[in-house]
Amino acid sequence: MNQPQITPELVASHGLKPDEYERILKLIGRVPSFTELGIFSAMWNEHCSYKSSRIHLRGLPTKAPWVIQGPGENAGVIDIGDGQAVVFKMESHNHPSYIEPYQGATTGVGGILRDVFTMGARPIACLNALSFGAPEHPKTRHLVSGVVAGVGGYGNSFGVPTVGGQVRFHTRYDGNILVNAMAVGLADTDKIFYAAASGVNMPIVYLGSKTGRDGIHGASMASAEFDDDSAEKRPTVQVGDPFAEKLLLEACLEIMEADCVIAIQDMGAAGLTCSAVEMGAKGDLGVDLDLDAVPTRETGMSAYEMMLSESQERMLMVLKPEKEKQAEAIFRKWGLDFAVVGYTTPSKRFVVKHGGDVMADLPIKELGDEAPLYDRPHVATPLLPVVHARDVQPPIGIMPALEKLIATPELCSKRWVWEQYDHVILGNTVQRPGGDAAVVRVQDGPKGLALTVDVTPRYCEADPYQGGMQAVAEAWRNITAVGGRPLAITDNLNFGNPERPEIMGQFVGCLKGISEACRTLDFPVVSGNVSLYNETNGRGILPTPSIGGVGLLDDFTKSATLAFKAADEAILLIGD
Amino acid sequence: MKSAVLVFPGINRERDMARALKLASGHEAQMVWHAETSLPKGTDLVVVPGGFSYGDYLRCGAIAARSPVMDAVRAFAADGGLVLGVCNGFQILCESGLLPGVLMRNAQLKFVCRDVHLRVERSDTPFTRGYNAGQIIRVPVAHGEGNYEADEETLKRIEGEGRVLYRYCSADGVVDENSNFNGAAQSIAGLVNERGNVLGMMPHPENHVEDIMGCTDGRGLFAGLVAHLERAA
Amino acid sequence: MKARVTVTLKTGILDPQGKAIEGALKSLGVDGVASVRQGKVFDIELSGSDKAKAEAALKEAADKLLANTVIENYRVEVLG
Amino acid sequence: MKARVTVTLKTGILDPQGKAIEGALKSLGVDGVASVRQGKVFDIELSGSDKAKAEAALKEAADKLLANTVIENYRVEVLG
Ligand SMILES: Nc1ncnc2c1ncn2[C@@H]1O[C@H](COP(=O)(O)OP(=O)(O)O)[C@@H](O)[C@H]1O
Repeated sequence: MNQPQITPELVASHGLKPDEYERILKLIGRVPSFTELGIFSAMWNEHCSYKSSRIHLRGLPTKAPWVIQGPGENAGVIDIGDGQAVVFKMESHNHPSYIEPYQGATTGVGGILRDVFTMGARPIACLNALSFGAPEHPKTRHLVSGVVAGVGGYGNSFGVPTVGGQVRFHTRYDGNILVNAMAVGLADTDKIFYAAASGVNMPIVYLGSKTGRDGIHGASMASAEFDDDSAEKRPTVQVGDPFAEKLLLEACLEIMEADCVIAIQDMGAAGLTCSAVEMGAKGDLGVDLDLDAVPTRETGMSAYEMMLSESQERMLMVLKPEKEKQAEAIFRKWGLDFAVVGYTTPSKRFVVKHGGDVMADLPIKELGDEAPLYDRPHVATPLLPVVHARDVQPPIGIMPALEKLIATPELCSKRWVWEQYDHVILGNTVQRPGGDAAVVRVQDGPKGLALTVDVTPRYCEADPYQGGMQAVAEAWRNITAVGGRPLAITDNLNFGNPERPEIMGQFVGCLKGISEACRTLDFPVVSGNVSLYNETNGRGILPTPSIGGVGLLDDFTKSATLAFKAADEAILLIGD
Repeated sequence: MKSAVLVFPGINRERDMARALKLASGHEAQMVWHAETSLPKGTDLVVVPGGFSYGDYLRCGAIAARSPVMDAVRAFAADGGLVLGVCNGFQILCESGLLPGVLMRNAQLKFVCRDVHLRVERSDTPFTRGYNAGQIIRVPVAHGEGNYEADEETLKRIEGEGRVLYRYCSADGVVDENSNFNGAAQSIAGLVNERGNVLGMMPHPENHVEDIMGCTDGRGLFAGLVAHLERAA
Repeated sequence: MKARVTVTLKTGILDPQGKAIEGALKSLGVDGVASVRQGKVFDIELSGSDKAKAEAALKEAADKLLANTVIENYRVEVLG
Repeated sequence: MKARVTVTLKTGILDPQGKAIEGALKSLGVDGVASVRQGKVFDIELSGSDKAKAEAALKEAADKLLANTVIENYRVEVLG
């Protein structure tokens, strides 16, 4: 096999900085192979390693008596009583959606649904938070129709109701739209599945669709800024297949029910690499992969390509050896690929073989643990002078102002969006989109879940700390307003280039505000996602930390709606 | 009422349907996998539920219509057995030749999920006896391809034989362009075969059977089927 | 062997998608478009090398599945 | 003038539709089908009689609307 020479240019094209490459040399004591370089680039990019954000995320409160699993797994898990757990997470698919809005959005929804059902939960609802450029920007219309159709196209076909979200327009998103998708699932507390492998010599199984050359470099793309010619560097676009995912869901839940699974991990960004390393490292085990066994869609795929492919609708699983036949039969019944692609080992090394050659042999724990960690310089956002209402002259009367406001794309009805989403499927949608929070019945009741996504980026830009707090508080209020008891949140932190101190300052400020609000309200963060480098030609997006909140209603029939119920009733204003 | 709910890969409203059938009849519906070659003994009603069988790739319902179980359904229908197809189920019944015509993309080319009103055209059929003729009911739709089309001659026959059971209308029963949200020929939302024992419809009565959804207008369809089968028994 | 099956709507059958595309092209200012009808193509790889056999198999495929012959016509080309 | 624009997926791009159809043809017992990829055709009627102009208009139409050039290729044929 002809492998490219490792040159500084090649290293740079993998998004690795010279000092990061030095770190690799020191860690393995030799020049990495091409495949190894690819593996490092996948593990150490912003998207997988959280190298710019990790130290700040540590400040978030993540614990409460009802939290079963906080951040660090595929999704967060909270206890809602009666042996039931809610599994949820939000994730961004911003850059891919800008390049190909329909497919970018579908694969975003697909990815977050997989995160939830990998943990043993059946998805019961989806939400989405979308930020687009100014309505009059020439690309906006195309992006909006593609993204909305994509979010709907995937969820509708997969069969989960999309019950809420946000849509906003602002010129600062002209070159960087945001597509944040949240999925919520229901599981039994004693049947939650995790990523950590256990036991030596256990079969590692590949499940789902075949591997193609999709999205190679996708994970690195998610961590790079755009410039004017990024449209030219078109990566191989990932295409979503909700039909395959629906089969994967049913097959996964069936093998979990049959008690075949030791550990399971979704193949998300940088698919096989991240999933295999994570399963081994979390279980304190090594992993031997034999790529000859990986089902591929195209011929002649190299080890490098297989390790970095982002083909969708795939999973990696460690199986109870005695259950292999049974698990395989279940997967065949659903028409999905199933292949033993490796084994766990005691060596704590990540070994990848292809065509009889060892293409990579790396220390598995260090791949994750030794990833660079940055405390990037940050400056606090200068606060604006306080403006008092009495100092402002109203430019127009109250009625014209109101009319103008409700006609804005930002505040007008979002019916045109959510009518493209099946929000009634499963027959549990007690409160449909249009209210403060959606309410979804839990199985046959009487419990219900209140679900919402909130953030006001203008506030976050004016005062990151207050803006972060406000986003959490709004999620809390929306849940409370429908009668729910707020339990926990997932966050999706969308910001510009963290290498700029002002942007890093926004990030740090918002996180402080979020932490403070969560701590005060006893509203912990159980999962989340960070999306940085949302910037084009040096102009960043508005700081947009989307907050997805989940609350519980003991009796869904007691949920409150916002419509006035009768004439002549008193209207109360509470709060200050 | 013993009902069999067909499950094709990609079908996703089978649970909603099973719940509605259980509520109406008190009996659990039997789920029947697409690869089966026969229906459970004593089946009174076959339901082809909604979803995206085979991803709705190629044409909606096309691949499912050619599944082994559909031969059994054809034989069941030929014997006079009751068959109900909803949404994707309607599409599958058309593709399998059990119903005439085809469901094309919605006129606005978008997936639409909202409550719509239907006018029940007659009440003397197993599928409508739970309603009064002319009654207006509210049920949700959720589809991208529900625009019913057939050639002139077929449409004339369907109308002449009174085979349209449900038509899109406004809240006060007006059937016109405005209430025909997906562009269907003659505002057809649901129709039966010549013999009257196979119904296909796009809207989802199974999602309006419980108070929690804010409306229970879908119940009549299921209650009518139960009543019909009880009387026949 | 490579082959292509082209499926088109029969005349007289309403084509909402084609009509919408027609409208969109007009509003994009593309000149001279009088009408648009949308169809499908299937590019099929076949094993074997018997052209006549391949054609028969494709006809079968089109009749059984690829086309809904109530509303669609099809054409089979074996490209060799 | 009549013209046809054929839009096909670029190689390497996943084609879920083709995959499902392939599976269905196999289970229907159609012999020898190794792979299927699905594409679209647009049959377009054009006013005017200038072939070169028509071709240019169709290219524009394909770029702007008929094809998603991020993942699809297209071919324009003016049939006269
Ligand atoms: N992308 C979306 N998907 C689904 N529902 C949405 C979306 N955007 C907005 N909605 C719904 O529309 C309603 C109004 O949204 P929004 O204007 O953001 O409300 P608010 O500011 O009161 O939270 C909410 O119920 C919300 O869930």
